[in-house]
Amino acid sequence: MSAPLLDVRDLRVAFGGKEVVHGASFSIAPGEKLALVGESGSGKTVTALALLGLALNARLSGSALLAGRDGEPPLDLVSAPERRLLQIRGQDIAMIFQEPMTALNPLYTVGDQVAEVLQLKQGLGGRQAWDAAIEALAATGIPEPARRAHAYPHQLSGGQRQRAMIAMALACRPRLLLADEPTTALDVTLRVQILGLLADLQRQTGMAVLLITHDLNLVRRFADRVAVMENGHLVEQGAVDEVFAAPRHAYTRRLIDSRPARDVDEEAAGDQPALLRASGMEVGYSVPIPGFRGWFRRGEFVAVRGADFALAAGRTLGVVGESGSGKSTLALAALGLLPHRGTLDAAGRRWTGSPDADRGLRRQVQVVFQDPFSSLSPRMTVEEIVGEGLLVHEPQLGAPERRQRVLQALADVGLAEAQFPGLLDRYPHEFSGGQRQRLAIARALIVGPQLLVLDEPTSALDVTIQQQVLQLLQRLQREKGLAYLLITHDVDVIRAMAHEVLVMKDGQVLESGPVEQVLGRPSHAYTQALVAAAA
Amino acid sequence: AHGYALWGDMKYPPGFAQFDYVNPKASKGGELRLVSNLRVSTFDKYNPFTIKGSAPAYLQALMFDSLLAGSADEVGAGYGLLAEDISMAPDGLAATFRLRPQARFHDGQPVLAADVKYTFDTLLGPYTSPAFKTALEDLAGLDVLDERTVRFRFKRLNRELPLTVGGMPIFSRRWGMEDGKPKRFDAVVMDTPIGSGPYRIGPVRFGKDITYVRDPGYWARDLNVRRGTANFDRITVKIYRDNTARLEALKAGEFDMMRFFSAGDWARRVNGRKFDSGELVKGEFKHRLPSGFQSYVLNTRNPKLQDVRVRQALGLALDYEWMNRQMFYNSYQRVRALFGNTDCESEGTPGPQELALLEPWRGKVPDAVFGPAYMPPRTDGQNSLRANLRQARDLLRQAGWEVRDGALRNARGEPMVLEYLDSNETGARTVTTWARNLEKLGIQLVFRPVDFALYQQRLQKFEFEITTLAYQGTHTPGQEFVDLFGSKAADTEDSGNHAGVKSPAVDALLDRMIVAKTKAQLLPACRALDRVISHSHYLIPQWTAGTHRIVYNARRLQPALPMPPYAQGENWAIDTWWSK
Amino acid sequence: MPPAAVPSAPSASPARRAWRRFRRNRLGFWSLVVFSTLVVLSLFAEVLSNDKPLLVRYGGQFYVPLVRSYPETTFGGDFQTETDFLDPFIRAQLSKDGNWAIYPPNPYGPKTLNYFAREPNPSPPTRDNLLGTDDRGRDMLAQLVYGFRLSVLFALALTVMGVAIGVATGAVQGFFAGRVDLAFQRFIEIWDSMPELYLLIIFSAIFAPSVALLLILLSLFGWMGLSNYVRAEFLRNRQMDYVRAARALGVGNLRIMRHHILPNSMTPVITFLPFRMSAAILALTSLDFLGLGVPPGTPSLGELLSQGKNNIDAWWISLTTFAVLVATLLLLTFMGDALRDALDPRKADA
Amino acid sequence: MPAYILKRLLLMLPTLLGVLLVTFVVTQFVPGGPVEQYLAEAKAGRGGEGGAMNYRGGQGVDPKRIEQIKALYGFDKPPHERFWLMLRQYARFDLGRSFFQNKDVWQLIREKLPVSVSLGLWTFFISYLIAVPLGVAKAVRAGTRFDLATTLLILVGYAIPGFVLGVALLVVFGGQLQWFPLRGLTSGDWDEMGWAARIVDYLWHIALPVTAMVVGSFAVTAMLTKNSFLEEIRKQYVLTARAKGVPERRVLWKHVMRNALMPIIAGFPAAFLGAFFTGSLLIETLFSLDGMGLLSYESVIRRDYPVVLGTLYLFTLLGLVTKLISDLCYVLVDPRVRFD
Ligand SMILES: Nc1ncnc2c1ncn2[C@@H]1O[C@H](COP(=O)(O)OP(=O)(O)OP(=O)(O)O)[C@@H](O)[C@H]1O
Ligand SMILES: Nc1ncnc2c1ncn2[C@@H]1O[C@H](COP(=O)(O)OP(=O)(O)OP(=O)(O)O)[C@@H](O)[C@H]1O
Ligand SMILES: [Mg+2]
Ligand SMILES: [Mg+2]
Repeated sequence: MSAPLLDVRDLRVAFGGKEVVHGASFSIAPGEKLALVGESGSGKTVTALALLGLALNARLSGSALLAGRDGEPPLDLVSAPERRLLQIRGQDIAMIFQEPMTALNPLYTVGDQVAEVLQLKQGLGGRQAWDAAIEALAATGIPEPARRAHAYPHQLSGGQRQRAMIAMALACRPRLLLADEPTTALDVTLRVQILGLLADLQRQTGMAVLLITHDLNLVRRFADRVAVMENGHLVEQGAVDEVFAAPRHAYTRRLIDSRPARDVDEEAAGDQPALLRASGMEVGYSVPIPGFRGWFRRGEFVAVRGADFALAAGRTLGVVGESGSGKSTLALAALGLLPHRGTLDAAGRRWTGSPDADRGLRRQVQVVFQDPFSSLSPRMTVEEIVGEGLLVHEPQLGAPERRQRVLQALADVGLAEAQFPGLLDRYPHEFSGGQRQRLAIARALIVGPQLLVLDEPTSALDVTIQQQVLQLLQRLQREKGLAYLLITHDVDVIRAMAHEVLVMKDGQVLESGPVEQVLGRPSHAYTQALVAAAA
Repeated sequence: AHGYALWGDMKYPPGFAQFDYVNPKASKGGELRLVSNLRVSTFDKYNPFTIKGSAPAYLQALMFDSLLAGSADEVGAGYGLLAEDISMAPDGLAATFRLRPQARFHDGQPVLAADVKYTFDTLLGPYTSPAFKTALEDLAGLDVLDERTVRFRFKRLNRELPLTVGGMPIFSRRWGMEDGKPKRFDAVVMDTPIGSGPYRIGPVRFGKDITYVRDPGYWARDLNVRRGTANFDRITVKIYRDNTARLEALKAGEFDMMRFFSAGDWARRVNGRKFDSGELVKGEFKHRLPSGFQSYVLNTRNPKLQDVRVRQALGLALDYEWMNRQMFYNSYQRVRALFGNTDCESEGTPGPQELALLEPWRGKVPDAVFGPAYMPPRTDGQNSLRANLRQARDLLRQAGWEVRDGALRNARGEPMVLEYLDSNETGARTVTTWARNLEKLGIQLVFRPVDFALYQQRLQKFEFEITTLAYQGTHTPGQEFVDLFGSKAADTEDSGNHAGVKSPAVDALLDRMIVAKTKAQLLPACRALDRVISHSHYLIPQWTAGTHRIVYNARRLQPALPMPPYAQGENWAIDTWWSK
Repeated sequence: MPPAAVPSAPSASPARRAWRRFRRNRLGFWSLVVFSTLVVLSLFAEVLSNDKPLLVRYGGQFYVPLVRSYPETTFGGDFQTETDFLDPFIRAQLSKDGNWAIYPPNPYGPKTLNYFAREPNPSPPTRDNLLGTDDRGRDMLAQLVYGFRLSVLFALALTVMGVAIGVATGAVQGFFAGRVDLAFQRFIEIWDSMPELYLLIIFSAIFAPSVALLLILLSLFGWMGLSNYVRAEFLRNRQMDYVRAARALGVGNLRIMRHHILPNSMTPVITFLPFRMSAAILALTSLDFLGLGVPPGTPSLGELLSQGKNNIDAWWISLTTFAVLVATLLLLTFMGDALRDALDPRKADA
Repeated sequence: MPAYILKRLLLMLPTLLGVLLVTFVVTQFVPGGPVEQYLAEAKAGRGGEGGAMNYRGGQGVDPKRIEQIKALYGFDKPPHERFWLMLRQYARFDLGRSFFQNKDVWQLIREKLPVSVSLGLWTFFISYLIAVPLGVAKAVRAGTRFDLATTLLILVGYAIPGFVLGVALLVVFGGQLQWFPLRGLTSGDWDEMGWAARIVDYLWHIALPVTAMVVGSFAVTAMLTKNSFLEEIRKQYVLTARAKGVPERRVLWKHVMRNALMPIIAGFPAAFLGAFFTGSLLIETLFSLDGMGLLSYESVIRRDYPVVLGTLYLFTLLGLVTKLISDLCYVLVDPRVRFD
């Protein structure tokens, strides 16, 4: 191994007296790919930001020596003055951020934003910088880069935005790239593409990469070495194969074991009546028509066309498909939150659209939304959130009884007062992602539904928590005979949970059937790609 | 004759040289800088006579001559200006004016009878301010007798009318002529007026100031009624919209003279370096203008105010001496009755002629009428406010009002709550003290300010209980008093009888007043009326300023002292002062 | 579940925690302390500044003029109406053999004229009138105390009304959007350009002025700006997942608006609160010239300000009023900041 | 987009109609009107320079004359007919003539514009030019002593009512020290001045009134700027910019600024146009300026209905158009916003 490009020794980061990274030491050689794994909040992002001197208001200690260019003496990033760091940033060390939507300035075109680095760092003139930016965008494989350069972030798809981010980071050919979860926001298929892209670029320029992630699949495919972080401690590091083959630390083991496991009642539905049955269901959004005609009428965008499915008690129907294929739309229609055509029976009834008339049905069909944070009112306490269903459906209950039921429902999902003092009076932001998802589940369960619609219940969670949530769902299904309509784009989750699968694309149901059949022998090209990407 | 006087007693004889109060040797020249005192303090036209728009301050007085010119040291007299001779018909129903042949308009054309006729026709026409029509109500018609002679015919005998027509501004037929045709008078807006006065319009900046320049070839510059007047070469009128700004501008020396109406300003705010150095001088000039009767008017249509004792009690609660001391810096005099500062004022006990008029009404008018003339209650000397209030309390008790449950109530238990109506809130300041004293009697006085238009409307319909009205004084009371105090007017909406006076005695006295042919007939009637009205306490007299308060720049201006007794504030200065 | 992932455990009710967050903002907290002290004090203004003695001993008997009103005859005077205890005559009576009276610290009420002042009105500060008198001869200190009370209470009421109407209308527009919103927007545009002054004049022709009338009239026109802000917030928040979640739970519209969206749409309301309050204080005087302000003679900061303008040489009027106004405004602003912190549960408390 | 604009323009019609109708109806109930004022003048006799009420008796005015006067002001027709006439007139952008001045409403507005524009625009620019950077500085230094001190300062400014400050300035700087003129927009010898002198003279004249108006206007803008800056500064893209090696200054002024000032920038056209037409009655009176504030107040008080309705019509129309422009500006400034 050649002399390290970056040598981090006992790096400590503290915010206002609270230390969040407790003495991390690691090094990266030129051209090396180091993966930094660990669950959410373990300190990965903070470590990366500290290296750039961007951990605002943080107190740093330790050292992080960056080898000098062309024989210059190494520079300690921790103690370097802001002026030096300004030169380093973008030039020697670049960073790709977690969330491509919020990481790009919404008011400037991506071309501008890429060109800005080039102008600042390489002193290019406006015209040249623009051309170079287009080149950089092209290098990331964005189709029609010259045109896309004029696009604002919101006009690009998630994948394209992420590529723009990458183009920006790579524009000045940095020696070290800090890639902070560059793929979480992306589709499985896109994920593979982006990593391929990174690997290619790295091969070409020989830059080192620090890949931050909690997705072990990624690590296995991409990295040379891996470092595991837990609660601000670097608990283990080594070559990828070694660590994965023989994890020494308990935490590493847990991480590796947290692939979703299947543990569901496999008994065939048989003659069970369907709780939810749809045939020829179509759902459309009214959209404005451009031009003169649009003044008087609105057009329709059909997001789901002709879906047929049935779901019986105790079973799970998985819905997969790429982003925008109409999965959530389908779910919303099933919940009676969107008008639809065709027939849809929920527990033998139909939605009427009026809150009062639907109240009985609402009790039987409940939902857990994609993003646990945004689906919980930020200014309501746990008790209010979870207890609201009772207020609506069992208004006769007194306050103490209701509180009892809330506690029970929370206990059901594994949240106990003993563990969290003052649980009932907490606000959603005081919980971790997994706990929030449990809150959402408890809120749905408290009214005693028979059918639960789960719209990507795990996508916002990290692996260990994802596993916990899936286990919880499996347990509840076994114990209460719940039926799930499970929407996801994670094939692993489908494998673990579903009895039947529905594959969607562009609003159309591509194929459907028992899980082994669809995923085992995918007949459609899209499904095949999906399964392959998840392998 | 060379002039006209109400009662025929002119001070100046025919062929007099000049008025006594002017300095014939005053130097001509210099500039007088004034500040506009108009309420609508901008101007958008040069025609002071039409309804729409507003003309600059002083324009009418400086640019237009009239048939007669008044003198400031005598009342009720006018001397020929445009007219060289005036003669009255024996029955007093017509006046004939003969114009001076040398009289010239600004365009050099002679002033002719046709112009006079044109002027009056226009003023009485549909496009001028209704005020002219009101003033000339009794004018029956006007005949052009020859090129320079006009005769005014009157509907009825009105001694003042010759003076009224004689005081009207005269302008040329050619003013507002377009291609030889006269425009509709309301379309004559920015056309420079063709008058015959001493000044013409000079440099103008709209909305800011206007300068009048003296016409060096003014036809009447050596005429006796004009000698020693119009001494300034230029008179500039500046416009300031805000009182504070105006005052500051004065102190900064932006203009040379300003007249003050506010006692507070005069006492507290008119000071500063320029006063200390003697450049600016605060002059108080005592005048003998009729004091008028600014009063709190009690509307006797209101049952609560029908009893004269109640009204008298209300007046007893007004502590004028305190107000004058605490709020007016002792700068006012109490208004005593209707005709202060005039011959019509009643004094002492009624004389035989007055008694003769009053005697038939004994018993129907308050007995005090036959005693000494009305004096408003005082609170200095031996009479304290407490004593006055005690008297008021007794009067109220006699009238059936007693204090019960913290309020003054009548037998039916109705509390005495009165509303004071005003069109702005500034009146509140003075009413507060009165209200405080009334409270001691158990009377609640509610101050109610309303929007000006609404105020007028309520006054017109007599929907008020108490308000303040300022009647201007006059030396020759006449017909208008019938409207103010006559029984018929009391029942006519829109009339001036706000107090609702309905008394046969008053009606009779008014009758005597208007039919009076001589001063000797008029005066007893006026005085008797004065006694009846004031002793009936329809009006609670307020206060009046006996002086003109004028700040002037002593380095630039030379006042023509002493001030004639009937001078009108700044017009005196404009006319007769000169530049140092 | 690693317990360290969970923030330190609070165990207090939401209200208590909000209060704790409020207190964490020291400036805001102390502003609240000072402000409430001032308001409470002003509520007891009658004890602090009044022309009636707190206690009188006369002729061997005790009297409490503050609570009961005694006719002047009680103390040997002439009139059966309430005693004026500033009257030298009464003062003399009360200091005769063994009689005594305890006066409040500032012996003037809101409407008391210092009838026996030596200086003309307005009088500069003297030993009798610590802050001078206004142009009617009323004690400035008393004016300020009572004016502060009226102005603050009025501003509170007006703000509450304005916020209530603004939030309600904004919520309805934002929540139902579409046609409701379209129609309501037009309505607001029309309402906004109503000739307020004329309406006020018409009203003043019908009703006598009173604080309540003023409150209603000003409320009718003071809600539009806020309404637009709340509408925008509602338009944004109604799309949130938590609203959908509540819908899926079968929660009715009203409850969704009240419990889910409203608490998350209060930022503009709170941001503008101090400004609204101070604007309301000034609004008290804005209609005076129409005779529509507070009934004349009622002490209000607004009236004092215009007096100050008219009597610019009487510095004690404008300066003291201005000081009170600035202090009030500062306190309100700091409190508003703290309130914003308090209502944001994401801010760490403790 | 053109379709959207047209739709918005069409929506203005009912609004305008509503505004005019409501106001017209209201004016029918307002006590006092030009005819009444004419009668009052007739009663008072010769007003003129004497000032005080010179009472001449009110024997009543000839009913024929009253009819004449009614016709003069157009009150001889029934209300609905007058309303209809007014609408037809407004449709041609003819705003009618003043009851009390020899001018049509257009001319009045044109005459008042210089003052309103002077006051409005300067106030607008200065308050933005100071308040926005101040807000930014406060945001960057949030919680420091500087932040606190400036908060104090601008709140003190906010608490002084403009008219009180105006009087104080006028007395001290205009009257006592005589550093600034007391009235008007320009000096008397304006016409003889050269260009430079004119500019100096003009600035010298508006210094006091603009100061009086501007001091209170910082607070809201500065606070708003500060808060939205604080909000933006925490966003991820700021971090991205920093990671790119963009210097702090550029981060603030280029990246954060545009986002944070979105609402303010988008509100610009409305505020800017508003600056042309808003007057301040008290400041205008105080400094003897002849602007919109005085015009609208006087026309309301004197019941000059053509002016009231005409300006209302024009300003409502302009207001609606600027609101549309504002919305379109939003689209320009923020590419994410779409209205159609
Ligand atoms: N500016 C800050 N002030 C205080 N604490 C912070 C700050 N930024 C991060 N933290 C804390 O530091 C810890 C590590 O955060 P970090 O963002 O590095 O986690 P992470 O490993 O990147 O998690 P994720 O997978 O969710 O991105 C967390 O507990 C977080 O709350
Ligand atoms: N309110 C709406 N109005 C118009 N079109 C909409 C609306 N909401 C969603 N769509 C469109 O409907 C289609 C299906 O959207 P949907 O949210 O169901 O996708 P999804 O499969 O859930 O995607 P993801 O995996 O990203 O959540 C998309 O093309 C989307 O653009
Ligand atoms: Mg992270
Ligand atoms: Mg979705």
